[in-house]
Amino acid sequence: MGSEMASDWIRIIVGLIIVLAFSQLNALFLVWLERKVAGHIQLRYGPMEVGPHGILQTIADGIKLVGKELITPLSADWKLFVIAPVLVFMPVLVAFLVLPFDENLVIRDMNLGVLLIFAFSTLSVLAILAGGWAANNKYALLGAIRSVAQNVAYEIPLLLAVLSVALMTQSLRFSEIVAAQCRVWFIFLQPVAGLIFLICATAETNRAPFDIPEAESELIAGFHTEYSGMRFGLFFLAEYTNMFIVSAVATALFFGGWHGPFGFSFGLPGIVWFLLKVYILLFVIMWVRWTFPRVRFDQLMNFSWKVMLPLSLLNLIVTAAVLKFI
Amino acid sequence: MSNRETITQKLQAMLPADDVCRDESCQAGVLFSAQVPLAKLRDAMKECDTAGYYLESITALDFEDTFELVYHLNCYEPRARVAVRVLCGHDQSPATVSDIFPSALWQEREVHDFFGIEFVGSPDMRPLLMPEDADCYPLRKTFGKVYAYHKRDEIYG
Amino acid sequence: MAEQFQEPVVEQIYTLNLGPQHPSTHGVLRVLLDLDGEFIIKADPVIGYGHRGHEKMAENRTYKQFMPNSSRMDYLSGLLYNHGFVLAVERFAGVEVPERAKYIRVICAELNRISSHLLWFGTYIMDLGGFTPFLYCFDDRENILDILDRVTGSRLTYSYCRFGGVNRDLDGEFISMTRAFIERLRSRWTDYHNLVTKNVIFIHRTRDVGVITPELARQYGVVGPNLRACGIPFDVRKSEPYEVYDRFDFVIPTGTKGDALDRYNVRLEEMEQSCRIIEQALDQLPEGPHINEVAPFKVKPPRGEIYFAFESARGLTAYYLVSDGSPYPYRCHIRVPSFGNLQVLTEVFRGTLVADAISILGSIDVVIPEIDR
Amino acid sequence: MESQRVEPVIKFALLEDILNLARANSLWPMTFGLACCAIEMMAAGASRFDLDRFGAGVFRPSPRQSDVMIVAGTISKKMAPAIQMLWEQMPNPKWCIAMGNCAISGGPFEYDGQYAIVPGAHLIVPVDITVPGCPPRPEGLIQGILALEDKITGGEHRNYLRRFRRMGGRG
Repeated sequence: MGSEMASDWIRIIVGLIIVLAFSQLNALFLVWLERKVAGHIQLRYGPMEVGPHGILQTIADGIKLVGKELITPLSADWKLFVIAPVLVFMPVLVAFLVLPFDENLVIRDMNLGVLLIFAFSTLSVLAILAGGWAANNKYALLGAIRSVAQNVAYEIPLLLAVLSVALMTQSLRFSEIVAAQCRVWFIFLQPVAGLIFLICATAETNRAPFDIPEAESELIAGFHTEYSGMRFGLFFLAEYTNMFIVSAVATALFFGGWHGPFGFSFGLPGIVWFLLKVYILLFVIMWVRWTFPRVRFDQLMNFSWKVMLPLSLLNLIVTAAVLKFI
Repeated sequence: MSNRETITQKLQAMLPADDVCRDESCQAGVLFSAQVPLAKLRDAMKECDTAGYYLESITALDFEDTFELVYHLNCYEPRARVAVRVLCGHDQSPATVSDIFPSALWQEREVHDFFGIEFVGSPDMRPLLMPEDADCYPLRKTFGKVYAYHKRDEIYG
Repeated sequence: MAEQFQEPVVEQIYTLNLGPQHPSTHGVLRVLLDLDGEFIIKADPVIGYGHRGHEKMAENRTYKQFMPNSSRMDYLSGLLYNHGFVLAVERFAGVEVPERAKYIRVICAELNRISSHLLWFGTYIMDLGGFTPFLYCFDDRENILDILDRVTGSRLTYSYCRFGGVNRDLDGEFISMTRAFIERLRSRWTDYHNLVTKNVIFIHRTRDVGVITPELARQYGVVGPNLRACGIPFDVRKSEPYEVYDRFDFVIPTGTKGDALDRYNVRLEEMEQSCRIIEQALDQLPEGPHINEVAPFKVKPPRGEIYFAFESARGLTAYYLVSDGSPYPYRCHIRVPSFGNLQVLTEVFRGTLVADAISILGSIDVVIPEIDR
Repeated sequence: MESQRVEPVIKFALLEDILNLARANSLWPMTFGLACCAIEMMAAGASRFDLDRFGAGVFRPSPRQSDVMIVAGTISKKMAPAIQMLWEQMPNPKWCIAMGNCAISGGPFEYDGQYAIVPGAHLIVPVDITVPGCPPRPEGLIQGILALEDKITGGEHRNYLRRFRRMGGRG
């Protein structure tokens, strides 16, 4: 029993180190990818000069941010102000613990894995509120208020959409949910839930067209207006890591995880399929961002409470009824 | 009857005949200009307001003997611009028209910025274009480098 | 949104200082907003951060020396201002202009109007949060700048017109480039409409937002596309035709409600009308000299005054010149369209949301250094 | 302002070099325009000129997150305190580019008896690079930014990361 505990801990610690390295590098890569995608959508190249096709650009950005002065405004609540960027990154790391990259490539396959991810990802809104409040800046405060309202509004349809999937598999364990999709992906069985999940996930990660908490043309930079240097960098990295996580969860829940389409793997290992699908989803999120204008705050709320919530409830009821009677 | 005819008649009824000069060809850009005494400024502007005109610009001219305020009004008809001109001595204060035309508020503030003319009854006379602590009236001919400072008759006489 | 707005309790108000450095105040506008939550109770624009003293400068230099200033007031439609100033002085001093020069001026001015509207289109969508159309518009705009660059030698602040003509004659290359550009711009409308005009989010952000009624427009002296969006077809090019505008066939686009969507549609349609004017002008372009060689080197208008109005990209603009017979203007006042267009916002902002305020401010299309002069 | 920079007692040469290399190649300008030049600054960031190629295309609206302030336009006396405040809000290390004649010396608006403008950004903030022109073309601004990069790394030959060579040839 004791040795099992120990091996478990070692597994978690090694996993965390790998996750730290992976999530950072991946976030840097995503920032670069975003700038390239944006560039090519916008009839230009994006970063070109630093490294081949600018691949070293975000590394230079990162080193620069580390070297910048960290400013704490005089009127800020400095304890909260300092801790908020750390707080926003922590739940992101925990979420990596249960992500099923491949059949056996998961750090800790818990039977409540899905719940764990959503429980922790909700924490990041606390960090945003803390940061926006502590900065003692009016734009930051407005951004924080918007962020909380938005997150609360979209959490509920998001969870309801996930619940319909959980109903179908009778499990909250990622490995079982993915295993159930070896023939048919759940996006085909649960298209409404899938769509709701994707929209809500975009809103949860504060991406355009739902990027009202940091709406550049309205609130300067929203909740991180007063943050400089690496503290800002942490918010930035957390945003991209969050994007990766929601895409990974969407892949696991709706797009068959490590399975190839309709059970054909074409000889590729599961992790390749998984990452491929995650990156396609990420690309779609970026594509949406660079295409649409931003919605207004009250329209966003109306959309959530008046459209998404009833729709997801209806979907849940129909799912339950179908499962019960068929 | 079109707005431009209405306003001509009204102003002609209000003022002596030679104070309203009409120019059908609009060579100087205005259909007619009315020389209004300072006391009758608000009456003339009220007539313009009821005739459907809008206030285009307020500006002042600095002459050696007097200021002259020029109000340009226009309506949405071809060649209908009216200039209402008011002579205002260097120590006189005209009445505000910002309650008749809301757009006059900023333009009066601008004139106040540049010439130091106080408008009596204006709700807001803070500096508009100049900094809050400005202490000069730059468009007066006594400020800075100027080429000429005339009496009014030397130009319009 | 206005019907949800209620008068708030005084203690709950807090003041937000928007600007002068803010991404969507288009330069250096500062607006003091009294907010109740996200609702705006009172807006107090503070201007003057770009005040450069153009009117005082005019009294210090000759008419010709003042010419470069004219295009630096409204730098987005610099050529139109330059054109207007030259026209005012020409009419004042009685300088003859050859026919060809008139057409050249109209072509270049309308090209400049399109470039100004294109930039507005891009920045407006950027204010609403869409970044990509902004770059598409800049790409199209670069083509206009290439064309104007060829004859004027400048990308932004043109001093192309001269008293009695224009600085350089057009060549065949210019004409073919212009025709090709119009062709290209028309093919781009589909892209813009698909990307922006038909976008549901865009329509929801603009419809019934920032309504200016005709009466409000009259009270505040709103002009230009903002006025035409209320349904009043008032355009100086039609009502007091200057240059050769009376020889062209074009319509004045109007809206019905006067909301942001109408203003958007009016400007888009205006670009199309400008294209039509350019095409007709190119067809009618007469041969002859491009400048009146016998125009006096030093312009000395007679004693008196002139008030010359013309249509810039933002609406009715006027130069008010008073001359004492010397080569130096006695007084030069510039009536700028954005002045009234911005002032009306104190009324329109009341009871809207912060996000709407940005949308309205963008749709009004103000250029701050033009207001500040 | 130059005199305020004190030489550090201990020099971490290599670390300092790496940091400078990163800083030079990731200059984030502030979204901040004053007049005509701001339009050319936008054009420099847009499709044809694309400042993002050099890593300088991330226009940050908040001064806390930007590295370089491009003073683009005429500085009026009313605006000068605001510019000073923005400069003080930016975290170190920071740089300033005076873009256009107005920001360099008052340009066409400086004359005997001018009452409204501050003739030159150097009177209120320390300027590193000046880009002349009225307004400068976007190419001019790009040249200015490249010159600033080379100033940070201590010469173009030391800017190992950037492949483009301002003085000609590719590295």
